[in-house]
Amino acid sequence: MDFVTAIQSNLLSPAVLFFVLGVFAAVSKSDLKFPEALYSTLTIYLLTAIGFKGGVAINEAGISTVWLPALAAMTLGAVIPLWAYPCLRKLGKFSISDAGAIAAHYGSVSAVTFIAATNFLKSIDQPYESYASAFLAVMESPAIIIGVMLGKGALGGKFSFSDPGVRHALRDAVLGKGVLLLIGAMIIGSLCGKRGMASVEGFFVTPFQGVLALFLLEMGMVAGRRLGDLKKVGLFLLLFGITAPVLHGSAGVLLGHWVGLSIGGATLLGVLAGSASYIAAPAAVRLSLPEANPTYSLTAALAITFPFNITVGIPLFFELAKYLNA
Amino acid sequence: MDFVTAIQSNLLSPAVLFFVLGVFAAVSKSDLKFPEALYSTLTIYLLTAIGFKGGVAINEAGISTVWLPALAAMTLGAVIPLWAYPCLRKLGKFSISDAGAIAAHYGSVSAVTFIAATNFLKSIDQPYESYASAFLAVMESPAIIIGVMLGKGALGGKFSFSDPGVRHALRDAVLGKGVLLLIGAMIIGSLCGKRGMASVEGFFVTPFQGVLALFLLEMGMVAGRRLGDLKKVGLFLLLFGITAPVLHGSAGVLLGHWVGLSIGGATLLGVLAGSASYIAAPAAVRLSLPEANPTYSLTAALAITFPFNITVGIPLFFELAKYLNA
Amino acid sequence: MDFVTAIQSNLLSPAVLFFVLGVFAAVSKSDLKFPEALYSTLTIYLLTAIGFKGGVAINEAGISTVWLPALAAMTLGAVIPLWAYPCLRKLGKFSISDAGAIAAHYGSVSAVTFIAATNFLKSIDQPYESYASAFLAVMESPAIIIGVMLGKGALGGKFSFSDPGVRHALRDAVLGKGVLLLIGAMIIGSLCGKRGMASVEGFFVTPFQGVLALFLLEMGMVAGRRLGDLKKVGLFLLLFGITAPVLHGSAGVLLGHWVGLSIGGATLLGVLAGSASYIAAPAAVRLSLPEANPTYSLTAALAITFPFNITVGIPLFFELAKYLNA
Amino acid sequence: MSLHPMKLVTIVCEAILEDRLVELLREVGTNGHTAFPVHGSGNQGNRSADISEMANVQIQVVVKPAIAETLLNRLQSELFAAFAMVAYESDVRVLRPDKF
Amino acid sequence: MSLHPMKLVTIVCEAILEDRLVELLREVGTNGHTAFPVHGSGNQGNRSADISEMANVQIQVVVKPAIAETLLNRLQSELFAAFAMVAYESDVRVLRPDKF
Amino acid sequence: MSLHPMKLVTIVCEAILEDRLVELLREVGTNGHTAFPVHGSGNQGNRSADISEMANVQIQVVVKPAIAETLLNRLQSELFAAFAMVAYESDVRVLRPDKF
Ligand SMILES: Nc1ncnc2c1ncn2[C@@H]1O[C@H](COP(=O)(O)O)[C@@H](O)[C@H]1O
Ligand SMILES: Nc1ncnc2c1ncn2[C@@H]1O[C@H](COP(=O)(O)O)[C@@H](O)[C@H]1O
Ligand SMILES: Nc1ncnc2c1ncn2[C@@H]1O[C@H](COP(=O)(O)O)[C@@H](O)[C@H]1O
Ligand code: NA
Ligand code: NA
Ligand code: NA
Repeated sequence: MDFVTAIQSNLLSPAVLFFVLGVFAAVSKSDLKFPEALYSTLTIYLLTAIGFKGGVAINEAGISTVWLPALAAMTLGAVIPLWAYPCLRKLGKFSISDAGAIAAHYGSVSAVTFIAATNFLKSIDQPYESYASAFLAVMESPAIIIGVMLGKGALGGKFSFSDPGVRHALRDAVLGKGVLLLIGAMIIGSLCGKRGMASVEGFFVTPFQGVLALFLLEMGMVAGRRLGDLKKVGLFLLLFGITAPVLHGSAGVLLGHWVGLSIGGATLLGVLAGSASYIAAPAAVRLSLPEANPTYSLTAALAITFPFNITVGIPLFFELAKYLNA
Repeated sequence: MDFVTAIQSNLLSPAVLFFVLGVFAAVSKSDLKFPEALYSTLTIYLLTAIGFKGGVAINEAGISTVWLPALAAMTLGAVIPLWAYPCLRKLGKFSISDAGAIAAHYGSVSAVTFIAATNFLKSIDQPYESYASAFLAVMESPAIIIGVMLGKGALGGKFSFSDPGVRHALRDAVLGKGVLLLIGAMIIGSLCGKRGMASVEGFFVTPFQGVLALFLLEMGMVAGRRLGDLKKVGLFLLLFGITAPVLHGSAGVLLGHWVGLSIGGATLLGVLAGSASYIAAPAAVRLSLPEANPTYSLTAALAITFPFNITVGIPLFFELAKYLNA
Repeated sequence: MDFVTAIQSNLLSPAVLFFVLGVFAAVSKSDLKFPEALYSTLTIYLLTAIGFKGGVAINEAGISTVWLPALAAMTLGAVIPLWAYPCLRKLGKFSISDAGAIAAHYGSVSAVTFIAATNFLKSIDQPYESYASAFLAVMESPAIIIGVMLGKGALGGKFSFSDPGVRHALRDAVLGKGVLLLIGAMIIGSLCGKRGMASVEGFFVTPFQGVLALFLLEMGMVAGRRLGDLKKVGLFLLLFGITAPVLHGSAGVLLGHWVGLSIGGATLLGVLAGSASYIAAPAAVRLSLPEANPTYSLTAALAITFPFNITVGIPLFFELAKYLNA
Repeated sequence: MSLHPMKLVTIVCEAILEDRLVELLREVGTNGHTAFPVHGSGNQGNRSADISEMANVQIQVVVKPAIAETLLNRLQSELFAAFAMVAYESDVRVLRPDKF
Repeated sequence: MSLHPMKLVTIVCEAILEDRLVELLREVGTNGHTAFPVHGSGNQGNRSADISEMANVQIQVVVKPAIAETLLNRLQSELFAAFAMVAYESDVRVLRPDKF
Repeated sequence: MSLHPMKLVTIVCEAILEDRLVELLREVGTNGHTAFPVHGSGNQGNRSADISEMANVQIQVVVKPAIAETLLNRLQSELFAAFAMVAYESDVRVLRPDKF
């Protein structure tokens, strides 16, 4: 299967097509609207399910298999903001806090993009390390902490750990709902193992892919409503929103290949690195870097990088992983 | 199985019994209440699931099989308001806009009644054309457009396409959430086919009938709360609410038989013709014909015709279809 | 399997671990929050599912098998407030209305504790009378009525059935959402039987245990947020919140054994007797005994007795039932 | 355009009281009301609305001045003691005075 | 601190009107608005918000006095007759008068 | 019945600020508050509440006049610059002045 076929197979999945329908609904100003409670519920469900499944997989694989690639993933997440920040400052002319905020979003990860990638792999029968959601879990926080430190002026020496904004970011990066659900459910899954999975499979596994399709319908509307903001963010951020996932994602695939992940696993690490957070990061960053304009980071993450990854990024990283393995 | 057995088997289904429980909860003023977000969520789920399944069925059956009965269905939906309007004006003494509004509701269709009918057929192992939800999709809009045109005074020559109310109705009839979800999911289903269905079956098919039961519990409460409005709508509308489904439904069964549908398919076309819309039509009509009193159309559709169809109408149209086929 | 193993197996179930995660989320002040609509939805789902399954089981077992243990259960629920009230008055020094309110909560039952117990039994492959949810249904109301009568001063002769508060309690005890859903779904289940169950199994059974896990995550947060109120309720109520379930639960197990229930069934009757209501009772009691401080009963039921039963109580009653049967 | 003075009475209380309050409103002669799902805190502690038993409702009603007084008095005598609630009155102006 | 007088216009109407009202607000020159999901009752009966067709929305907007008048007049002439709604005006004070 | 004048302070802001605002309210000496889930629009654009990051909250608090002033001043100096928000004050009358 070459790149075109991969893209095609990805584009014709229910998940991606429902995303497109959502964008259409928003752009055509249909009165379709998901209640906010449904959005929260779907988020809670997806994070819990993916965390739990990952925990069960860790229980099966053993921590000795998981720790090295997980550490690599974590390091990658921490490094991305360190290079993205100067690039956003110098080339993008962003303020210190805006650059820190955007860097935090792009170093952190998007759970939904990750889930869409696992669906893609499943649909083409490509195996992957099922403990890969552990990478997702450990990549959420470090980038947020580092991005906020940069946005507070760490490079100019203005930064201090006693700053309430920084302490807030630390707290949120560890106790924010995204991280808490993922890590919490993962620990639960690894404690329960297969036996626990058997009892809750009918909820956390059976309907999972369909729920994702419904969620992507909503994400399509959310992204579609922000298309108007593309004008406000400027050409540089538009380019950044597409270049960053390609660069970060390729780095992720390479690193994954290097630490010995399978084609599927390296694809997933690429997808994680290439994705930008829109659940954990926005909440943590907003209160820690209030001077940063949330329109920049949210529009780039939601209206540019997310659609790019969902449609083109995932098959792209998969092809790269295949190529490296050949 | 004769009519009495059919009714009995229908009345003893979880769906209908939960509807009755809902009516009881409303009438007895229990504090049971569904959050509005749950009502919206269930609506979104049911429309998406039925659309998607229909699309997959169209993909299987081929458009060449579907187009003729779909066209027949659409025509029927467009014709119903044309006869209902004068009847409501002359016999019911309704104002121009009220008559147009009610005609729009009865020409359009109720997705939930349709779903309940498919459940009934499934429960008695009666096969039906599984692409029948395409009829549902194409019957929603035409009647709304024609009903609004009539309600704007089209027969008196007062009507014009540049009227903002009419343009609004056209928009809503095509982009309203009901139509958008149904048609959108149907296109997605027909693009994905069986392969896509396999991945989302655990969400769109497995729990479907149970979700319908829960939804009918809520619909029972919604209908029950409007029983008090029966006094306000007058005797004529009470009679209309029962006569119209019988007439329209019989016409639908006949037409279905005539264009070559199976017993199950003709039953479903009858159910669609006999049903009155309470999702697509109210929203579109309210803004397009603001002078029309929504109590009339909503009470008739929700508190009279819907319960009638759910309990008696469905088995009635089934018996008629069987009789025609014998 | 001895007591320690039973506790262990219970503590390592997804349901209990998610409860612990919820407590942690609340105590650590994470921003994780379930929308209220989700809480209501989960409640409605669990009550409906458990009622429906119970009804199907009654249909299978026949009313002649069910009536005796159900009557025993009901009697037990009515008797508990009669002894708890004087104990709360004399030893706890509570006001008449506070004592009545707390007694009503502890005589009534917690559906979620019951469901968690059935999950526990299922996970250790212990059979139980599947019509046991009938006990749940009949135990909700009597205690509420008697508790409110006591709280209105029945022992001092001040009580009268024409008191609006009492009439309200009677109404709520019979038509409150908890009772209505349970009894309603049970009647529906017993009318539909196996055939009806087949159609809705994918919704009411397949995902059930996973939904419970999610609900217990929320209940953990709800309980965790009330931990701060423990200071306000005083030492006596703390002790009562642990002693009462042990005493009532043991009485329930004994009674269950005595009327011929299996080990599993006796465990469930014990769990019901030992549990305290936090859905039916609070709503009914608040309007009927407005002078009673809801902090007392809600904190005791939610923050003490519920966690105790979920973790220790269930395996404890199971061991007792096993011991009696040996 | 001529605007007519009216009173706006605002009541925040436990959600469980909603039906009873609406009845009381009708008894004192109001023609309508608006209800908001809210949460909050007060003397009786946090009402976080995480479960429906801990939810609040705010009810607002535009009334003629005389009715506002009756309403507040009845709240004071019948409900203030036993339930978590606050109530206050303010001045508003409407276009259609006979509607209220 | 100096506070500047403004008008607060409150509109309660059928939720389906929300988009149209927000458009109207923009036409009369307001800079923002706040919308509340509400339910209630009035001359056109109960609006219990059990289904979205029966939900209400309350819209509040802080405006300069002149705009308040224009806004209420337009509501009166364009919407009062056909839709379930009430509207009223009251006095508020703000810190940043040029924001409104 | 005697009614006592109080101030009602209304704050509309990003929902994410809710906890921080409630803390601030406590610091300036208020005894309670009421919070509404809302959406809206303003100078910082549409806040449509489609995702929780874009939701608003309205907080209302009945306070003694002196506290209203302190509260508004602190909002002005600490929060107005960095967050999407509006705040205003109005007059209300209550029955139990010592409650606030
Ligand atoms: N000062 C206040 N300002 C605004 N709302 C309040 C105030 N005090 C109490 N409330 C609201 O009224 C409810 C009941 O108040 P309380 O009876 O003092 O507990 C609270 O949960 C709040 O929603
Ligand atoms: N007197 C009133 N006070 C407060 N809200 C009202 C009042 N009358 C009506 N409303 C609100 O306005 C909506 C429409 O009112 P109406 O047009 O009278 O049916 C109602 O559903 C209520 O939400
Ligand atoms: N003129 C106004 N009237 C009522 N609410 C407003 C107004 N302007 C802004 N708001 C509310 O305050 C929020 C923040 O406003 P802003 O800081 O101007 O973006 C908006 O999202 C609205 O909910
Ligand atoms: Na990333
Ligand atoms: Na029809
Ligand atoms: Na009990």
